[in-house]
Amino acid sequence: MEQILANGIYLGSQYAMIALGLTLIFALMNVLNFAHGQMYVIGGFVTYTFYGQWGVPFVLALVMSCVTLAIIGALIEKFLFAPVIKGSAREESTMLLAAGIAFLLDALILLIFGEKQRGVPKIVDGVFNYDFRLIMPYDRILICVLAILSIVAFIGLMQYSKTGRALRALAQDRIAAQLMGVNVDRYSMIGFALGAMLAGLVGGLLVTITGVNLGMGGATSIKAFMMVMIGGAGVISGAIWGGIILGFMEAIGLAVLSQYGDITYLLIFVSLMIFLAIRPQGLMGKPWG
Amino acid sequence: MSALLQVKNVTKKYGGLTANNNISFDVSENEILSVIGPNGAGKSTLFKMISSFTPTTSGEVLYHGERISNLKPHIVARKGIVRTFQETTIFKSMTVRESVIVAQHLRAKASLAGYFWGTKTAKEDVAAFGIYADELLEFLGMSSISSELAHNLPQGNLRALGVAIGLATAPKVLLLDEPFAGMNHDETMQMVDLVRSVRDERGVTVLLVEHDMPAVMNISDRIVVLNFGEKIAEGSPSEIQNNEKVIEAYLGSVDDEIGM
Amino acid sequence: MQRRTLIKVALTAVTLTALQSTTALAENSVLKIGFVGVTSGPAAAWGISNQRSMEARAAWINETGGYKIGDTTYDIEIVSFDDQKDPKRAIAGMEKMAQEGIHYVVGPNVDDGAAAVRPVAEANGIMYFPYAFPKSLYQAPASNAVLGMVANYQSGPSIYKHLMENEGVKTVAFIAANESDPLSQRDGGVAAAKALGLEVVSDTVTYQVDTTDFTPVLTPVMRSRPDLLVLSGVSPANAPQLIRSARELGFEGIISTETAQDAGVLAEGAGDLANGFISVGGASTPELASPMMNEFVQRYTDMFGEYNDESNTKVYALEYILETLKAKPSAITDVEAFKATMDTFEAPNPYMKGDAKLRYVGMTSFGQRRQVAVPLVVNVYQDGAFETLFVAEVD
Amino acid sequence: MKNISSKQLVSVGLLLFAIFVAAPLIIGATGRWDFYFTLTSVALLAIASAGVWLTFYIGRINIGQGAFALIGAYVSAILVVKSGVSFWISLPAAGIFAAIVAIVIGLPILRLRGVYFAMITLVLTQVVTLTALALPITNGAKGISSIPLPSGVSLFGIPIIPDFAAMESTKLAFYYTACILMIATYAALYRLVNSRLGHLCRSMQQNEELASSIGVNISYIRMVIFAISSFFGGIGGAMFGSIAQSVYPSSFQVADSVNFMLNCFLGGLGYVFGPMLGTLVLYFGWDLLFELGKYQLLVYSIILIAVIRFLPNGLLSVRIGKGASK
Repeated sequence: MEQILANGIYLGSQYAMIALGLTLIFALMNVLNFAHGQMYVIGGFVTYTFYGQWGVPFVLALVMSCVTLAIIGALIEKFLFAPVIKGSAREESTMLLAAGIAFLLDALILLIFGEKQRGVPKIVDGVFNYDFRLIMPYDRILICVLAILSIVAFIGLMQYSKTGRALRALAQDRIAAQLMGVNVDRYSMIGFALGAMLAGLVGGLLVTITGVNLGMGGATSIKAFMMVMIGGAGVISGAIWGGIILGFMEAIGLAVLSQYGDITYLLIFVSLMIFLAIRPQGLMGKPWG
Repeated sequence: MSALLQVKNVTKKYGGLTANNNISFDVSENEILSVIGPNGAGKSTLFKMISSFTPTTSGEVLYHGERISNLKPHIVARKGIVRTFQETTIFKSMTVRESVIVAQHLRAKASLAGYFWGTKTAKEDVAAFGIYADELLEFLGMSSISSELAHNLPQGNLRALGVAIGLATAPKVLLLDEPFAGMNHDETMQMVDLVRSVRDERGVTVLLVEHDMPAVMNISDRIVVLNFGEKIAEGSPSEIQNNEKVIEAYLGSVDDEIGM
Repeated sequence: MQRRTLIKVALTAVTLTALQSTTALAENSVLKIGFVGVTSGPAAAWGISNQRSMEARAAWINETGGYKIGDTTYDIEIVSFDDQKDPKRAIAGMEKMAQEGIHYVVGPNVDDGAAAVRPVAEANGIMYFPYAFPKSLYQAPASNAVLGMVANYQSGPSIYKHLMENEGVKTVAFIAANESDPLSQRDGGVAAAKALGLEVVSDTVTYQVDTTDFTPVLTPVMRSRPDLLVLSGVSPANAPQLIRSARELGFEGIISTETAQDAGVLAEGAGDLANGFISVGGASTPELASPMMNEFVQRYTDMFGEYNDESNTKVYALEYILETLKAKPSAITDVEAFKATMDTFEAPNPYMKGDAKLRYVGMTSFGQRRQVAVPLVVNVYQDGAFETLFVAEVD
Repeated sequence: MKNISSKQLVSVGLLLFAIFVAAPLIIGATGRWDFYFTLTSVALLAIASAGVWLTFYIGRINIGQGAFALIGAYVSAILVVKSGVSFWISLPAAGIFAAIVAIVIGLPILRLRGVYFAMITLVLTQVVTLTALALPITNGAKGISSIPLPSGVSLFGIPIIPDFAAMESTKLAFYYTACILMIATYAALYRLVNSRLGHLCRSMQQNEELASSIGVNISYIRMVIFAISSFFGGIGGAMFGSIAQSVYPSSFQVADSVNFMLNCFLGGLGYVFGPMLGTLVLYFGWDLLFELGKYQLLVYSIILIAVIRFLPNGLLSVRIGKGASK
């Protein structure tokens, strides 16, 4: 029981971080960013290169991941999403663009970082073991704490900073924000960069535990979609709840249903569909057409 | 005149909030009845309940004595009670004529499969739709814009398009949602004439929800006034104009609009 | 639009001709060998190690003057097709190989792809060397597929037996990804373990292929406290994570798998925790590798920057094709001649010390010789490198 | 109903000519026999994409067509292998079964809109894959292999044992079958879109509330459309299973579902033949870039992005130039 709880918190905190970036981008621009998982993977590889290969301190490597992804995000928004959104008759066209970018990033990852699974040395050694009832390696505990701190910092940023207020205004109503004097183009770019940066940050954090390989991208995106659906699209608190709920569903499902093997995910998926059929806008979301 | 449409003790609650409380009134055949009230009086909610776009919490709406509340909107439409929307609710990328043709859905005799295979009935339907559309557009004075795309139309025409779409279903009762909102005096007068001719020449009973007092006074046979979700008055325009409660409800904020 | 299309078409055409002209410089005749496998996406590691070992070997042959088959000396050209792990693409890839006039193809890497290309390969007279284990591919009436490695139902029993005899293993648990290949391999492994008299304490736990955190997955398995934990058909990406999670959960038994792994990946992903991990490899451990294998590793590393230990196994398919063609030159265009040669073919194994032989096996498993005799080298990981645990033969 | 203009007649004629005369002639002249399979794939994927396009037509982004293709492939395979039914009967059965599943699943999920519908259909593909892995009738992880070729093939006089002359006509037989199915699909789609049902779909795509106010039973029409869409998916999947002579849980994956969607976007959502063109360009494009080796995906994705960047409304938007004003 303690173990399930701990696994749930640990999974939930990292999932919530992944979902945050996705939902932020969605809230700002109505873009379902298929490339989110690839951005996460790039974050992992950048941290791997700096920390694992070149021996740069871990924190610095994390910062490099964030910076790299923020730049990538900003460039993608400015030169691809912004013009496509302007020129397109339907906003769904951005889905095609996002998928194209996902392919592109996949190709780049393969060419630059290679096909192998990569890992970095543990940042902290040792395992916390409470009578075999609760086992949690220290590095996981550290990452979990860091993830929660990042989430808190992000919420703080959104709540109290000028940028955060502008972003929230933008998310709520683009036109109204524009009338209020928010530079919509600039803040769209900042928001996209921020969302991409979150993906990079969580990628960098998790590379210390799970390692990284180029195949993680697509799967991560799909998981993030699920969390966003559970919580409600485009709502920050929804992303956090979605992450936590999915984390706990996995932790509980894998523990309780292990003897049935293959069906944990099937059940998660099916219950998700039932849940959405009853509550189409997710937990926190507003009905959206 | 017998009551065509009866609103009986209709109540709507959203959580703890009561939007409409125990409202009752009748609409007679071939009459124009307006529901008015200040902002937040519960007009829109009532309107949605009559057209079954939202369920009632309690009470019911009857048409020819048959309950029409808490059904699916399309079923209510099939019974002949059709609502219009405010101007943003249109078929954006259809032309005016296409919109009116689509809206004749209820007049179709052939099945959907019949249209697919192009049966004789379907072909007759298609021809009939076209003729009716042209006739209707001429009646509404919209022939000149029949091939314009809806999202290119100016606001006044959009309202008329809304009425055209509603009329294309050949309704018995037409529910109009704030048909005069945002219009200038001339446009309002045109609309008033239009609504009247709909009733006079097509025999359609009209129930409208409106803000614009002068227009309502001008057009209505009878008026129902709501305030804070309650019915506070019902009667002919002149009765309403002199009703103490109504004057009180509207006092200050919209004095000048009523013209008192 | 038309201008844009034109530009696009022109650009593509230019790139294509540029590429083709570079390959057309060779003086020798060219022998094309195909590769259809996955070189992008999540499973890219499988196909890429495959493709690169072929390319490294081909470059080596071409550099040293080509490969003599009969009276002709050939330069070897590897034609690769990325099937994206999609069986539909794999068919297209096989069609492409037929189009190029290729009769010998390495791959595909997974069960569904291998099954899907069968009709095309048989219709076009292509021998293909998949890394997929379903027996129906190799048993009559199928006759064009040659298993390119040791199947888990062959290696598993030897490993289990070895561990029973030497380590006193009595109970075993299996864990597999929820995907065709690993699940099939798990079922094969479970059957083999039971046949040997091992007690299978857990064989139902599976994980999604995209799992990144295995602690919750492994927790119930660990509760059954097996002596041996078998990672059925584990992908190189997942292996270190599984090992790490199992060890962190306090697992002290033996962990093994029947697929090939890469020492570098294990070192990075699990570090010392991977010590004692048993897997199946080719012949590059110092005890076994011939000078030729060492040179191959060197050339591969020079060419691609980094070696992949999975290539130890995967270098063989190309060698088998070439050696068999050398033994029967007419088989270059006639796969029936190839098939006929397979029954008697024998050549020295250049990658192993001693007198190991290249020959076709599979009579026991498939009833016909449709498997390359790769030495069944069972490795154990220790401090960043593999050590040979034991070597066995498949018949 | 508009009459078919002479221009349209010419286009249709050209298309038929291209498929049945020009393509075989070109392939014969250049000797690129492998293009038959590529074109067969395009035709079959275009059928499934047509279904996705149809759900777009009622304003739903469908990223779940892979699920129905997989269902179709399995139904056909199971009928042929386990019950010995002729493939030509199993083909419509596969479509109908997929449609029935669509109705059952559609009841709850078709109420969802926008990204919610998109994401839940994305999950749907995984649900079907996982179900196929778990069920005994689908043979679980081992899949169904060695599916006999369609019995009708014997009409063309094809033995199963490889034979040069014979194998070429297997390709041809599949090519023609796939093309005929594709043409039937698009003819039906065109007819549907231009019939009353299509008009109702358009009205729903633009405004569901207004559509229901004029008496359109929107939930019924959604269901009908989703069923038809999935029928196409099932047909496409079943044909593929028959060509590969095997079906695995991974025969159609999330990536396929995404590709179906991309085909529609790329061709243009406003044009009935958009998905056909989109499929051709995307699938053929990948094949043409085969020579680029490891740069294949890179170049492919760059071209894809460039197309969207400069033609955000799809390839066909250039020809007609509609939708550029908004």
